[in-house]
Amino acid sequence: MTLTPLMRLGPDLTSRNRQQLLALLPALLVLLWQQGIAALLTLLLSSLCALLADALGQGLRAQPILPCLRQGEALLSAVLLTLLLPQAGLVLGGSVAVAILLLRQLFGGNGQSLFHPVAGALLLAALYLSPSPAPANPGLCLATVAGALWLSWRGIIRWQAPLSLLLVVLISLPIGSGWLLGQPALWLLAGWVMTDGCSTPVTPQGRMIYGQTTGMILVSVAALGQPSSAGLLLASILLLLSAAVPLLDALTLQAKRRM
Amino acid sequence: MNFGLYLPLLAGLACCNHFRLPPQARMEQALPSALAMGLATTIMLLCASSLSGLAGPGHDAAGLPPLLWPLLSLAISALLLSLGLHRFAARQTQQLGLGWPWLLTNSLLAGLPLQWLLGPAGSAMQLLAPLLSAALFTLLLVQFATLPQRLQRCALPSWLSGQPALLLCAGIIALALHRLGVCL
Amino acid sequence: MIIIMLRLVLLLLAIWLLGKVLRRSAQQLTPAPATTAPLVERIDAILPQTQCGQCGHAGCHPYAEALAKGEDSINRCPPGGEAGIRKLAALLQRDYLPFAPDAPPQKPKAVALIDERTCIGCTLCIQACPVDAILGSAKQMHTVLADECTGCELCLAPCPVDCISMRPVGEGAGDWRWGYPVIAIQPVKSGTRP
Amino acid sequence: MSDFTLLPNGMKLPSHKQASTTRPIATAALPAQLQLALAGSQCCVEPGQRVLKYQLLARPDNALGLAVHAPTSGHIHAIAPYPQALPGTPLQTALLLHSDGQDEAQPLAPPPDRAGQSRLELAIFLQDMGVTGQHGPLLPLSWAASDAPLELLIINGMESEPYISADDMLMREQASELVAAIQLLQQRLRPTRLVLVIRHDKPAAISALRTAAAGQTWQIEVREAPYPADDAPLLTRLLGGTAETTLCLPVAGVHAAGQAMQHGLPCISRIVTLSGAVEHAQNIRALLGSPARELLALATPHPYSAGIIHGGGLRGFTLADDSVAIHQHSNGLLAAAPRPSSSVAAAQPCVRCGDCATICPSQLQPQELYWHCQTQDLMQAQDWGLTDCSQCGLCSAVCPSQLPLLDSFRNSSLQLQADQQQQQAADSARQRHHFRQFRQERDKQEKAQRLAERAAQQAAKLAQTPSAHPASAAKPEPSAADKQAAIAAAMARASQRQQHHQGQTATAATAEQDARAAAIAANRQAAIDAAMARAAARKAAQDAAKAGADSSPSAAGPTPAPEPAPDKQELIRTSMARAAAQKAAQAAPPAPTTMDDDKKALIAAAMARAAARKAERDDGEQET
Repeated sequence: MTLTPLMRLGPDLTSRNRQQLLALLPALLVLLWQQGIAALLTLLLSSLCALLADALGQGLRAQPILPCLRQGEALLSAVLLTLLLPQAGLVLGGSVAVAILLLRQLFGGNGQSLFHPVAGALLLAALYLSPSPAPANPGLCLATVAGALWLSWRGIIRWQAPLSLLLVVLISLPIGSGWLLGQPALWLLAGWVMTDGCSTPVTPQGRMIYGQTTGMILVSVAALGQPSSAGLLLASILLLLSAAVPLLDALTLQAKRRM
Repeated sequence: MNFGLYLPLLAGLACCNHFRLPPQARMEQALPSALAMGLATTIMLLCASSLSGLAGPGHDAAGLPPLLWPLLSLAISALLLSLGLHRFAARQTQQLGLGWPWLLTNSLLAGLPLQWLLGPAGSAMQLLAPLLSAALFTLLLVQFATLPQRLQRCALPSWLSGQPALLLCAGIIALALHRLGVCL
Repeated sequence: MIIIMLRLVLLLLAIWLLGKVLRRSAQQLTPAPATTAPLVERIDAILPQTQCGQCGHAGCHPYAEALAKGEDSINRCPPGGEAGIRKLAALLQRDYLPFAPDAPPQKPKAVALIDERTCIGCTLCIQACPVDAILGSAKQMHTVLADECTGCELCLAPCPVDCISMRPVGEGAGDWRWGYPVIAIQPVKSGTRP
Repeated sequence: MSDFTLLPNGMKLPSHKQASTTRPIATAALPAQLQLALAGSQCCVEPGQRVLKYQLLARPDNALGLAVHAPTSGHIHAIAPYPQALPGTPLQTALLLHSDGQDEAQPLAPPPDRAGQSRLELAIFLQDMGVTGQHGPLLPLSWAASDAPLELLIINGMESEPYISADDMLMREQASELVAAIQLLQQRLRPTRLVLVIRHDKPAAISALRTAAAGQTWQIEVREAPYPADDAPLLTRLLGGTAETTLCLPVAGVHAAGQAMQHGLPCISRIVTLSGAVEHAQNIRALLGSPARELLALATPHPYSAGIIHGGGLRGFTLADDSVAIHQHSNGLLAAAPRPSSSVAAAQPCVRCGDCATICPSQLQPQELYWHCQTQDLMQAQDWGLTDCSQCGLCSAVCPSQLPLLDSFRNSSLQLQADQQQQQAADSARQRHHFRQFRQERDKQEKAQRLAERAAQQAAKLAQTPSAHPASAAKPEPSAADKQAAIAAAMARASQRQQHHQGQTATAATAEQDARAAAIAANRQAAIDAAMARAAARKAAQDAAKAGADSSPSAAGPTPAPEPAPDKQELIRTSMARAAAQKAAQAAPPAPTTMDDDKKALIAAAMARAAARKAERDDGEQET
């Protein structure tokens, strides 16, 4: 008998994170198939670092550690980063730990991070890695897209921001933004980072503006500037625009003024 | 110097500009102030580039050092603008904190590296670059005006609340802008 | 040439926008004085109107006048509570202050109750009541209209036989008002229906 | 409008109603004790008294109060404060009735003559019968006293709350009584249009009602509307009415009103859905005041069930105390299933997913509203639409962080209500204070004037008879008389002021303050007069309500109010009369000749008592 009076109509945070992780599974399998044991090691290392950093942060803030770890937010960040930078190894582990401590725990833990730790960790890792553009990886892209579509069908992620970004990228194909579509980083960041509520606007209109602005900056830099890694580019734009989220919220959220 | 250093400079400048307001300034006050300062910077940069355009190729002939004329034009436009603001809207200028030292600082720090970076390039770039830079600067100013309200809702540790948190945000934004500038 | 024209147009546009921002902020920062009530009345509207004199003034209106002139601090009204201080601070654009240490302590809301067996009908309490909440006449027993009593305790001191006591009132908020089947918050307002 | 509320994850809102609609309505056994809350009503029985079924226990004492009748015969055990159903609310005075099991009823008074009843009389009659609507009596008295036209009368049978099927079963099983009740209401209230609106998910109730209502002039409308469909403002909009000319009545209330109007039967029971984690989900007719635990036991809750939920699946809340009694609005009791262990964790911070804003039927921003409610910023909360929130509970149900959104909005709106009431009280106190200051000033002036006149007359008399005062005869100028008059007036003023000071020892108002206050009061006199007139009208309506059906209260409502002074005098007179009667009851009525002696003795006794009490208090203070 599955009766839960005081009904819950939506999944809770743990189950949402679990589903987001589940949606990354096909991409992870593709990656392991492509890169073998090295990717698995990176995955283990980054997961360990992320969990340790999260636990440390919770401990320093004198908050319960286990429930937070069980919620899987840190693990999700680690898996995403592994998919983004599978060869990075130790650098990735360090940057994910620093990013989680700095961007997630310092701002107050779950639900408070103004800047997404994954984007932050990408930038941190880029201080040590060469920002050369990664080769196109259609298999990984397809697996990621499938996962993102499933999430969006389940109602776990909000589609407005990624869709606006994609539309801009598609519209500006003539000026040379096509190579972006082959980058797994684009899909991963669009599907899992741009849909996170804390670092994106809360209203649908705000999310659309956010996605479009991201797309426009991304396309203009990618098409006009020097060749660079799409993931890095997108991550820095997302960080920059995350700071503009309060502004977008203020513009799109209007209180109902009394007469 | 490349854009990788120039863009973080803008972020730092915007952060400093936000700190010129009293610490308890609410968003209702900080937002118009940020907008006004952004627009003022746009005016100053456009004005200065017009001035250097007027001087045109002649300033080489005058024997001036290469960066002196842009510097002069930026300073002149800043002082002109502050004079005009003081003449026509003295009270609002004071309320919004558009004093001449700030105008001059913004004009020089935002405009001079740009002139240097671009050099005597094509005029289309000469038009576009000040505009984009001023737009980015306005965006940053507005971000710093609206961020404190959101930071209030975060569970920041007590030693970080207030201005230190804003500095942390400025650091993160500067990092992002640096990466973006490198890609340009 | 086109570039110069464009630059000029953009310059004018920016100047126009700046002018607009300045004008808008000028309007926002100084509200139109003609449309608002006098400051004293606005302060008086916040005060709880117990007329109890615990602030050291002879009633709420004199306290409001003192506040308007800036002669007194905003933390002297115990019946108004913390919320009252917050409202005053917002209205007068002052910082929030905790209660003054020399102010009388806050008490739960209470209404006066006359012990009808002891009352001798001296009318002293009737004269003391600032809001006409006591009924009666000379040599007749008095009674307090509980709905109209503000709990100011001004009637306690004059009573020669100490027949008045303060009776605490329980809060009337009950769930019977929002239960079934609709939970509309606004009670049926007498003002909305003609 | 879609069929069901579409949830963010693409699912539809489950209704969980089938379980409780398979059995007919049962009748609960007589509970050993009943607890009847006295909200807005005044008790008219005493502890220890034996009461009969249907006997009046408390009569309403304000416009929102309801009469309470004994649901069964027994003894009043206590009148004391008891916890209310909603956790966090203050204790409420309630009657504890121990049933004696005989269920002995007193004969029912015949219902009053139907034909000549005005709608205010009807509303008061229903209030006296304890028939409940959404807020207080079924027909709001303020509405009934006004002469607003009634264009649309909605009988609300939507009942979209999950798990709850009380209205559904009522409409199925008692369709003919319901139809008769609606017919009676139609005759009395004469609405332009009368609609019984019913949700499409109750086919059995629809067919039963259609059969019973064949040939009626009013219509039954079947609507498909998403979850908070029973929200009165929403329903009014859906059926094309305006808030001013529409009345929305719940089905259960209409049924109870029909019983009262036809048979004079007071409302002493209601239908309650028992569902949730139970073996035999069903609806029962339960006496008001029955303990929730005993009622739910009839449906055999699962042994693992954790607590009782009062209300439906979305709006319901867990009872802090199982012994809380059901009341007029208790449409359901659910046995709570234990939560899965993963979701036991306390509420997480908001992750700004935006699901609550997506699902909110009132297009609010619950996450913003929640923030302002948490920081106790009621002004901001109002700006963000706290008063527009229908408290449907959907936001709480979808929130992934499991934030107590609904609870927070409920508390804040209760607080807002309290604040508004306080503000109203303060406003009326201000008006009375200003009026008093004005009156004092006027009295003073009149007295001074009188004294001056008298002094002038005396002076004039003196001037006419100079021989009487040889000293002043030398200079019989009017200035002397003027001076005397002035002195007399000054003396009068001084004595007046002394008296005044004696009266207001604590306030110590100065003469200037009085003058200024009087000036302000004079300016506001018009407003105060109007307010007094309004108050008088309201009082008259209340008096009429108390007087009941035998008076003719319709005159009190819309007609222009009488002058304030006579009304006030009348009020004073009635209060004096009441006091005198009480005194008479306490002591033997003193004969006029011995009045003074009696009074003296009484005063002496009182003084002695007071002195004793003072001494006692002093002692106490010294000890502490």
